[in-house]
Amino acid sequence: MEENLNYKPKIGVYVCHCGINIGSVVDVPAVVEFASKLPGVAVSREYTYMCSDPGQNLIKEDIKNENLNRVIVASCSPRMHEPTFRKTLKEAGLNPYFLEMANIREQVSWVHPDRDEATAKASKLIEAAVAKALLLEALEEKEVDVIPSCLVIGAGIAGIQASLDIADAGFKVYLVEKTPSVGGHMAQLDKTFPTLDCSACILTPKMVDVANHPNIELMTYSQLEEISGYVGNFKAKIRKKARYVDFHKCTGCGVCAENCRLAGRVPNEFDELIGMRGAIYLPFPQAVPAKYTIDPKRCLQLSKGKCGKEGPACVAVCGPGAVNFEQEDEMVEIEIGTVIVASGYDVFPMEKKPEYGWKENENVLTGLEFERLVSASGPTGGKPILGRDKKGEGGYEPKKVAFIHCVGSRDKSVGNEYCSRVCCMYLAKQAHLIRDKLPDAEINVFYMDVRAFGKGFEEFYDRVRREGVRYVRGNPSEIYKKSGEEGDHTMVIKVEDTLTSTPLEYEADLVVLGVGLEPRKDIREIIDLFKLSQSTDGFFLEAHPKLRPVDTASDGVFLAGCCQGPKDIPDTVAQAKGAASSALILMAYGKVKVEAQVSVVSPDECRGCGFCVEVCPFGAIELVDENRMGNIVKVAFVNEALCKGCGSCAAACLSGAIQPRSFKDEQILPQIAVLGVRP
Amino acid sequence: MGDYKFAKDKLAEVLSSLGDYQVFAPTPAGDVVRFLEVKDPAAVTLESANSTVPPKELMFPETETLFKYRLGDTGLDPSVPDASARRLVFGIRPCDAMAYTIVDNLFSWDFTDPYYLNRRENTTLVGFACGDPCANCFCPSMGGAPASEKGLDALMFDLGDTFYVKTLTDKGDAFAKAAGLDAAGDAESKAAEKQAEEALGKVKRSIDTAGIPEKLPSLYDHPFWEQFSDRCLSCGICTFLCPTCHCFDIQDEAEAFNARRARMWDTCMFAEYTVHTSGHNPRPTRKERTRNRISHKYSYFPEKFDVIACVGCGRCINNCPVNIDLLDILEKSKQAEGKEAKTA
Amino acid sequence: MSEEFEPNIVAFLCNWCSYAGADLAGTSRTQYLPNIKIIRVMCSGRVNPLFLLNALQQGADGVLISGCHPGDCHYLEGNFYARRRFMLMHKLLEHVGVDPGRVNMSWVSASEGVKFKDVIEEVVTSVKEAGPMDQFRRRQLNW
Amino acid sequence: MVDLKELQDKAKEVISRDDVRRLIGWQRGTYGFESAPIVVTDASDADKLIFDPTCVQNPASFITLEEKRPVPRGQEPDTRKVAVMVKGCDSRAIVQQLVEKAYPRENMIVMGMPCRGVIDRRKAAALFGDVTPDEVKLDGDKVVVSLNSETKELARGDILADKCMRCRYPNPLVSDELMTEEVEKWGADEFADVDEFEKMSPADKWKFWEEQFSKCIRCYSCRNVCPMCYCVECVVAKLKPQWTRRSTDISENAAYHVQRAWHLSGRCIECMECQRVCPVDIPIMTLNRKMTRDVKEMFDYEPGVDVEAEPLLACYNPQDPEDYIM
Repeated sequence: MEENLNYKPKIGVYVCHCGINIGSVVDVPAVVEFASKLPGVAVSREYTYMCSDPGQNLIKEDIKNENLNRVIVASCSPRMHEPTFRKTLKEAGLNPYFLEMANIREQVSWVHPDRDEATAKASKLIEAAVAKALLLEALEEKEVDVIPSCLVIGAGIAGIQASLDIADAGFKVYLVEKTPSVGGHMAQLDKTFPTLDCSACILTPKMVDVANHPNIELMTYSQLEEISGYVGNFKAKIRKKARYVDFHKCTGCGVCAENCRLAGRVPNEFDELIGMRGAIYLPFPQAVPAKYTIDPKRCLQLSKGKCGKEGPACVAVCGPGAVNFEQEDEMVEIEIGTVIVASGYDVFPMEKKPEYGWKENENVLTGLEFERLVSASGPTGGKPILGRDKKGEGGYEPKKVAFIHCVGSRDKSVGNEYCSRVCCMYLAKQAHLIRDKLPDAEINVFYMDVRAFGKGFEEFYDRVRREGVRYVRGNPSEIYKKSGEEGDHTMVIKVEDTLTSTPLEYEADLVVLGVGLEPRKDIREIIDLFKLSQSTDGFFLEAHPKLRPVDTASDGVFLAGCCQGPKDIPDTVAQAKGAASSALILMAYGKVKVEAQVSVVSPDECRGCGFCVEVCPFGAIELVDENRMGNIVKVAFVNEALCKGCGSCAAACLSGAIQPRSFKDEQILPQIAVLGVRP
Repeated sequence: MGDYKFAKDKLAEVLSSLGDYQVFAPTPAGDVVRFLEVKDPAAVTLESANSTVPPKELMFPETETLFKYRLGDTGLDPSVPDASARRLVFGIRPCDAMAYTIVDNLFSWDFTDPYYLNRRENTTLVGFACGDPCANCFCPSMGGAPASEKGLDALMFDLGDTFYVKTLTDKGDAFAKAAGLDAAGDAESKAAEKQAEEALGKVKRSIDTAGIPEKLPSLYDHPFWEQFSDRCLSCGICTFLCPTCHCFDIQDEAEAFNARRARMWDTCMFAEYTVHTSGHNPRPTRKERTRNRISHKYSYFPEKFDVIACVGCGRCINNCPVNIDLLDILEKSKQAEGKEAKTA
Repeated sequence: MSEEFEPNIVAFLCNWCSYAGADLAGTSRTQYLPNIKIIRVMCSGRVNPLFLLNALQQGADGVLISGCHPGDCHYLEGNFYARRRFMLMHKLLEHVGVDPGRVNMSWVSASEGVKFKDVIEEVVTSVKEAGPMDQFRRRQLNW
Repeated sequence: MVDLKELQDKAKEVISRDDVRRLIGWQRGTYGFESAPIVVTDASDADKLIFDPTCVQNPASFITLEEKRPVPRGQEPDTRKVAVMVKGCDSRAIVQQLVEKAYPRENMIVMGMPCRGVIDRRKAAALFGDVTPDEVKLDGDKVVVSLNSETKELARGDILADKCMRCRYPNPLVSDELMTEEVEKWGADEFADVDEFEKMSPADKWKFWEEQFSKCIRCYSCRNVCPMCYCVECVVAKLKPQWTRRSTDISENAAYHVQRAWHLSGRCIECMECQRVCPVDIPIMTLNRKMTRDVKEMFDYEPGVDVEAEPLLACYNPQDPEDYIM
């Protein structure tokens, strides 16, 4: 501030020829001459390339020799070279924010061919720049420390990978997972395309690593409830839900589950509800941590307050006495510098597509249900057996299997215009698995297009086709039971073959739906916590679709995995590593620059109405007490680390008490005054 | 100095005959009456009791340019806008004419103000006596009268179908000559005196100002101001519409790099009026401002120029939207218990 | 007027979309009329509607505010606030007799260099039709 | 009809409370058809309070007009409550002031005055001239004016303010206690006046406003009386930067009035005080009413009716209209 109050402005104006880009249209010497006469202008020069080293040195020399305190560069767009010339000023010992640029290339020489018009406009723009420069202020570029720890939300493969990378780099990680075990959707999968390696085999080691890593604090069955602060300095509140099992006493032996009165009577979420568990349970054998959890909604003791005559069997049988019905949720507060959101996806809810009869028809499965069906750790031990009774006995093997593409993807009627990117390949893989397990089965795949774009995808698709899997182009309009008769599981699939455009009917006793990926139903929770925004498909919006794919509009918060959009495992891992490195950059450097052109409040003029607080998209403004000559009044206060300098607050403020630096009313009005005057 | 008259229906003629004057007369502008330059004599009205905005604006405009200059240049062009035009104010009420004589003190005091004084010099004032004063008039208490001649060059009376004009100065005679008025006789002057007599009787309100100028300073911190200032809007109505209020602000106004220095009405009722550069305001609340307005008119001004800066036109009372009544304040000030005098 | 009236228009462009759009018009050598003079702000949400009024007072014949398309704001919401403000200011100025053609607003993204040109053409035409703006023009210096 | 005695006793009781600092109401004016606002700080003054159709001023204005005096070191600021009597229209100002966090609700004691209309001093002057009535009261559908021992009956529309004829909120929207029983709502507002005005061409509109704005002497009474205008420093008074110049000419006057109307868009609660106080009769509400109508139409928003509402220009709806946007 003082800097520009204490002495008279001495302005240097530098007009760039930009080779011939400007010079060939604008009469540069005339402009230089014009500028030299403007009030406050001490030096006015031209040069072929201001951005070149000699050009910049010209400015530096003048700053030193002529004691310039304002610099105007009339050249290309400030979006191009503002940083360059800011640096120039800085190197010459002048505050970089004493720079103002006049865009006489993009806005003049490149768009106005007439020499006189172009020259006149260039002069005007420079005059306006001078008018503003007279009121420029020195700004301070602040840095805040970054707390060297990261909060990772979601322990699917994305969250796991990001956590491991950060932890391996030597930084603290808090990995928060909603469900009782890490692993996410990948843990549910049987094999992975196109390489067919077993999902569990490659994932489980990583799951164990996150649990044991000294730098990772794993919080399963936990949920983020509050987040405040800003890049480098977040505060988070996490709710550790009560497991009703003492985490440290539980050995994971599983006797409790065997003896649970509801053993095998509670549908298991991990098995997509086609498998069963008890009220006290481990979601799946390889679950990490291998600690049991009581489902409070189903447990008789917790929901009904009574479990059999002799009381809860689990308590009785648990050697270490880990079961504890008195346990309560625990709130944990942590401080972190960075956040990675890896909250994952939901599969398309079949309720939205009743015509495929998934609800009423046990022979119609979603892709994920099928994964559990054929998974070695699944309810059938990996055998594709349908129609087993409650005890899990009996059943039959399907003879005709149908796979259907694009269920809930590329489908405006259900509001999902996007392609889910994984269905084509997982269906091909699943078709292969069936062929593998049931060599004689008839397999038909119904598709719109097959998008085999990834490494080894096309080859795999080709291989599956050669294995005797028939691909029929067309997506079924309807699926229904052939006859109501007991024991007849045959279904009829009505479809139009769009290659021959003939209506056809296929039979199948197992239909697998290639359900697409959707944003999680609870995505709102995270949006509200972080003020993240969504792209039109409902997934999280990245800061830039090309150049900042893992960043968000909130500094220090990064995205990984399917919460940002459908991805297969390699892409997810890649993005997780990207997010990890973005977070690491902040933590490794240990400091982060905060925007210098932020809003500033003059408390004496503020009436405390809070309009600015309401419009600030970053929650950077709050009302605080101010002692005004002994009276306590509320006035706005800007958290400079959160402010991005958009200036919406200034336009909302009735008295102009809050102003964005470098774009204050008093700096813009002079520009208007100059540009308003008709030439 | 002579007696003249002209028929009422000749008003337009008379006005148009004043070709070598720049003539100003009460004219309805929208729904308020104001002294405007006469473009169409038919538009002039002598019906209204008095103009909403006092004719002080003819000598001391709301806004006037002092000089022009260019930013960056050192030399400036001190061209004072020409005020030499020969002007005539037609139908000014005696109170407003008397107001000029009061304000003259200020503008010819330590510094003689060419802008104001030139205009005064070159202006002829043709007054118009009040037939029936309005509810809040109290000119007699201020040493005026519905037919006071103070400060006037001529005074008109409305005698039904004719106007009787009594000239009081050479300027007045010059006007009579220019307007080609007929001579009037005793009948008219008698009628005029009678009317003046009656009008005086019709004035409803009054105040005995004796002792007030001396007492006000002793009420400097007195709470009685608050019963008025608590409802004051701190707006400029009372002062801007007052024929004797003369405060002004001076501001520089620039367009790109061309600028002028201008002076415009200002008022001690505005909060920002006394704000120092430091941000300190010696008159932080409406109490101090209300006190200042009254004290200035009734104490500080007379202390300096030996005349109260009020003519009893009643405008401040008529137009105050929260019914702050000058006379009420003065009466209350008399009753209030004063402490030993302080000065502003 | 003897020679054709060339309106003077002040434009307020947000840094991230519209100003970038103008830059694109430049880099792709899309010629447009020079009547427009651009003031860069970080967000259309920064533009105080009183800027318009001030521009008209300073002698501008028309104004243009341009920002990111709704939903694309670099600062998430700025252009939504701007939209409300300028819908109202537009109506208010119209009510005091300012030709509606003088007050213009547009959404121009960083990729819409051509749209930017079209907007300029349109604005210049509508302001030309409205004629010189003398209603609010400051006159203090003309005597 | 209010029982004055009751009202004054109630006021006495309120102002006598230890936690009450001042009480704002109306008292008999010294002349004309308008009462004078009064700020009662001492129970003995409570007898001056009145309520009748001359009580036109909006007491809510005087809440925000009161300056916070500097508090001498060592002393505590006086944070006791302020009691204020409000008509229906006045109460909307309280609501809006609360929306804009002017003060905490608990600092206020709102005494509700259901109201059936107040006098328009200009209409009265046109009818009766420059006089002071003995009494003005509402009797059914008539306004009864007693003037030097004669009484005259008038239709309400002939002498009541226009705002009263279209009043939709005769009963206070916020109050701690109603001083009389609620009255029946009679008015409706179709904004016919706005529609009518909009029929004019831009040129004619400007011709109209040019004349009106030229009259303005910039006394700022319209701003100062407005219960919504209580910025510490108003933009029109600002010098750094100077938005509006102090010079009075059509350019600055017009700018002032547009700024004023703009700053009140979505905030004006239509007490019409601005127009009432104008010494040169500028129809200021013609601007405010336009804003009020458009705000209602475009954003389905009405200021000063809901304490919980977000300020109009501090919120948005993704579906907001944008018809003129290219």
